[in-house]
Amino acid sequence: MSTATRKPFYLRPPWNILFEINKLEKLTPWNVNISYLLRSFLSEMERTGKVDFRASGVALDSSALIYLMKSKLLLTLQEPPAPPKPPPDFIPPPLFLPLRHELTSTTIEHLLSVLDEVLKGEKLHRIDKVVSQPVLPAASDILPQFDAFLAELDLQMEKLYKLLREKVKGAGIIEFSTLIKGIDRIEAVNKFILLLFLAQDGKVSLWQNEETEELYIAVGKLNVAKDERTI
Amino acid sequence: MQKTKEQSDNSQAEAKQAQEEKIKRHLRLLEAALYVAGRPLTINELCSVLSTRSKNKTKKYTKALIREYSTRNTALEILELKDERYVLQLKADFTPLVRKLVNRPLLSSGPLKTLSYIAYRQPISQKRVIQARGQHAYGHVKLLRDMGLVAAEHAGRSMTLRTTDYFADYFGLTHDTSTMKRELKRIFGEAMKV
Amino acid sequence: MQKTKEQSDNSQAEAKQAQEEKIKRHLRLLEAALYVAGRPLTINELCSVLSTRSKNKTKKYTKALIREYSTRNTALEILELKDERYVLQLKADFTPLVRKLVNRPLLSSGPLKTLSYIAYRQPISQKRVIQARGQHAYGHVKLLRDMGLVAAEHAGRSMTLRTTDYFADYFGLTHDTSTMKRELKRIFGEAMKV
Repeated sequence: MSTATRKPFYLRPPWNILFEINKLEKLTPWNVNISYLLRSFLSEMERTGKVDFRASGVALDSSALIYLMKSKLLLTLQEPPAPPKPPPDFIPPPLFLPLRHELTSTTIEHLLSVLDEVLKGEKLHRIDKVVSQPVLPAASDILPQFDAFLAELDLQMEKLYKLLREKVKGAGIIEFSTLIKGIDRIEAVNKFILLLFLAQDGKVSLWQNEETEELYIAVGKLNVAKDERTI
Repeated sequence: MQKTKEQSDNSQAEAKQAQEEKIKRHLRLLEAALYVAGRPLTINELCSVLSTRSKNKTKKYTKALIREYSTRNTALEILELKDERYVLQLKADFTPLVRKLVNRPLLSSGPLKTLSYIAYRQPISQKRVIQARGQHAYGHVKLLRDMGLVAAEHAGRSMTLRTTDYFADYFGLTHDTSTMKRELKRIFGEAMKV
Repeated sequence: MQKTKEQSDNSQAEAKQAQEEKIKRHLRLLEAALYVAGRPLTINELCSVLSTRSKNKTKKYTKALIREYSTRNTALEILELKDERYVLQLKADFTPLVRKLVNRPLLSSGPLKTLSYIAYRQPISQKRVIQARGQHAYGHVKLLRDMGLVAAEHAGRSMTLRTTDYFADYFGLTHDTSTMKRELKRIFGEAMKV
């Protein structure tokens, strides 16, 4: 090892205490002999002839810090001892209540008179009433008459079925994504619901690839592989 | 021979005395139970006071106590009710004479309101009681259960509340819940008309 | 002459019987009053039950009733308290045997200790009670106030606690605080010896 890279002497014990502040904090200050450390530090510096004023400054600063720590400890020692805790107050034994029968004055009339108040209050609080009110307008308000609605549904199903039969010619199946290409979201949802109705009627078969999540549509019943899921 | 007879007489007398002491003690225990309860006690409750499983034995003792009370000149009486229940109470003709001394309500206003609500809507979930009566009703329900006026049944995470037989006895209502609710509604309806 | 004597004997016997009936009726009225009240009654309250102004007469009757109870083999007792007050209650040795039948929130040992402490040191700040009994004593104080055994007085931000007249009645103590504290010291002294 070359002289240039060798550690300066003061980074070795015992002087390293003065240069490693984090170690200093862990020490009991009374275990550090500042006078010895500083004298030996100076004599070592003289002996080697390498005078380093920065090192001397740090040593001085650390010594002052250790000195301060010692003083603080001394002051703590000088603080008057905590007054002895007063003896705990006398806690008498529990008083056990004598058992006595006692008639009480509450009658059924009292119960009924408060019931009136409670039931009035209940009307203000009752959440179940609020919940039981329909959140959406009644079906009749948003849907056409039921029969008309069903007729319209049949018509739409028929249209879609026709379209599917045209589209699956040749390949036999069609992807849902192809079916809804270029149409808006509402229309796509509409088509999907109609597909479910068609599937329920057995006019189409649906299954989905679990990985790609693509939905396949086949016209008529179809035997599908076991690892694919039909709807 | 003489001595043996004497010994036998002595031990018989001792056994008889012990038996009498036991009877007296049982009568006093039943009296103590009926007095502090201040409500009708079932034969099972009285059995547990005497630490016995024999309903017949307990009934015998209770009937002896009833006789004791009826022969004694006293303002109190012990009655046998339906369903093998027994109650110690003031004889009815004394009630009007001492009624003015009764001034402590059974419950303060808050818990009484919660009780009336439970009685009227029972069986009712604790959740609905809290919705109608507010958060403080948790404390009321606890008090009403501690007092034996309301019983709770756990069903999963929810709790169903209903009034007890003690409640019915206290207010002079029938024990059957649905009849009681009809009674309450009828009395309540009449009270509202006034 | 003969007839007159007979008549006189008859009327004397009748008068005697009427007198006896009256005594019995008075004893039963006092018993009824003490039974329904469930708290010590003052001599004035008992006078009003007998519809008399004579305290002496009422005292005589009450003492006769006390004697009747003490000679009878019963689980109940009538005690004479300070300040001419009288109470009917269960004999203490029956308490543990029938405690479970009481349909009233009875205090458990923790709140009872806090109550003893407040009674012993009253008037006392809530802060000191908490220091001596720990944080859980906040709940005890609330319970004791709810039960009407302890009253609180606000003085700025602190709260002074003392026992109520109801407390004194419950334990058969005098209403005057300093006398009551002396009574309590005696009671506690005896309890500590055991």
